Amino acid sequence: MFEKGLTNPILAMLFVATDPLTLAELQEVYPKTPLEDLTNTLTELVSQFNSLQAAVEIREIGGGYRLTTRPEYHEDIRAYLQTKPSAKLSLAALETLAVIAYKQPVTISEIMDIRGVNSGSTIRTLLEKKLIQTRGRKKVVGRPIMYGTTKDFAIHFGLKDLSDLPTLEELEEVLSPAGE
Amino acid sequence: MFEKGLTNPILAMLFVATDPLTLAELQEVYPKTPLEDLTNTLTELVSQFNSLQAAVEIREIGGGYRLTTRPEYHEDIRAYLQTKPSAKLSLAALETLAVIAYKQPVTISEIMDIRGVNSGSTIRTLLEKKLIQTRGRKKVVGRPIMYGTTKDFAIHFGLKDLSDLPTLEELEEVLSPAGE
Amino acid sequence: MASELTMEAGALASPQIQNQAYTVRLEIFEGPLDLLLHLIRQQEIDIYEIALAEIADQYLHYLEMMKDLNITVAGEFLVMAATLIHIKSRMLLPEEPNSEVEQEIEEFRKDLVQQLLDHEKFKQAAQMLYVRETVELSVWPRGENEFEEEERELVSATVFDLVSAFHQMVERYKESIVLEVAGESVTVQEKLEEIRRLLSVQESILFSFFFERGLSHLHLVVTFFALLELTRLHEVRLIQTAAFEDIRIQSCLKKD
Repeated sequence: MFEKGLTNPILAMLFVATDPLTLAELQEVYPKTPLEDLTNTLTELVSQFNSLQAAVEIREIGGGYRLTTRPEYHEDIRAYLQTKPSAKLSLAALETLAVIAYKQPVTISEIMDIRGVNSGSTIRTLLEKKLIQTRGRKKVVGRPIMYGTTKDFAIHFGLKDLSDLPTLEELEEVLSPAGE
Repeated sequence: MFEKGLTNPILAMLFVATDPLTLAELQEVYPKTPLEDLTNTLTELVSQFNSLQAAVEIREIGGGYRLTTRPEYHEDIRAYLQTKPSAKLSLAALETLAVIAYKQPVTISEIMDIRGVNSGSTIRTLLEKKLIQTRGRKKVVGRPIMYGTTKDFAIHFGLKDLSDLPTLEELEEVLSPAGE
Repeated sequence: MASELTMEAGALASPQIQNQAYTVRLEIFEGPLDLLLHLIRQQEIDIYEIALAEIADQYLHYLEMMKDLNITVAGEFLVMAATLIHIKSRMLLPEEPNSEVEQEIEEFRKDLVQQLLDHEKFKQAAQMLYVRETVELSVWPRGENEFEEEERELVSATVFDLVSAFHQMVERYKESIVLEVAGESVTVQEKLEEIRRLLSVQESILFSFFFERGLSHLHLVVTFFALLELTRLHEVRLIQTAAFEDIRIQSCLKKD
């Protein structure tokens, strides 16, 4: 039902667009097609597509057209997005974790020495995600807390145990940009 | 036509998902619905949606389901997004990847035996692109790191899962007698 | 799929005369096995039927050719060459049925045939992946939406990311010591104003911009705190689309 003329190509563009798709943009992609034809195709596409009563609809918004889910499915979408494991780490978290993994047990100030930035809030995040744990106190002035990685850390990165962690030397040939 | 039961909610999730949507995720979102019902709904949705012959289709890929545009619209999309053709993998990368895909988990020196050349920098590229990952260590002298493919590998090459790869014997039949 | 290189050269086998210079087409081989396979295909013989002495000669001749052209021959090619020369020298010894020498040659032959067969299989697999990739690159997933925007600034991490992050930090740490300059002072407030000024004339700044200017360690730390403060005030957003990519500092204040 969408195979007539530019209907499907425009639908494809709506699908990949990050901002509302405007007629001006369409005219740029198809400079030889009269604007009127583009307008008609678009209007027809909107009415055809929306008559499907699918979870997704084309809406006119911000001077253009956009594919969005219909509001009634927000709860399902939210539930789905919550199932996505929080496997994602910010770069700061990753760096802090790397220092802890390789230098454990290690104190916050030692981490800061290596990273060059304060890592306090990152430490909290990593503790919350149970990727690191406290590992006693260092026997120096102030007796600062030391941190190390957890079993969850090994699971998260698919390591059987810490000895599975590649050493820097080992990955040298992979990491150094020398090439073949 | 999508308003029956969970059809539209699942379509909404497919639309917002960045990774292929899996049955396990659906089961998490709807813990009370029998898995069989979810499977049936999903199968029906795929067949209904794809029968529309729209520019967008649902494909089984990387162990789940994903909405993507159909290949025939990529020129229109590229013109709209004004993107250049994406960089393809080098021949060295493809060969290394082929060895890893079929022999995984496999060590760098095993890869080198088959390819006849050092693959260190190629391994790095593949790791960066998240097409391969480390897979523990081999229980031989030196405990070398082993590598295997990732879910992104399946997605990049449009495979449902690893079993979707043709066997090496199958490839031989298709490719070897006639040549190019 | 094999990439080919056309080059001008002084003199060579099967050259075509063209404006008094010889044009030679040389395929680029990934490694010794690739070259051997090519030589076998040229003769249109079955891999099982290869004549070791002949193939060794051709292989060595090809390496000579590369040397003449001043093409650097990778170590792997030389290792194979040495092996082939060794086998050839063994073959020149007087024949003695079932001798150790004969067994050694037969063993080598069997190994080489197996290696070549394996190699060819994986080349076919690579070809198959190439075709699949070409198809896949013409389908598009959906563009980013509001739900994903927050996620996009994060990266999902693997062991490799972890090691690389550490590696980069170590490198950074080494360099930062050199950058230290004594007796200078800069405040977070000053840096904050500087970043605001920059963002009033351009939409975004790359994080690396501050590094490229060769600022001291102190400046970098202060810059970092200024950025954190601006982020907290919702004046800027820090965007990193993938691990190890440069961080883009984007103004959140609408200018129009």
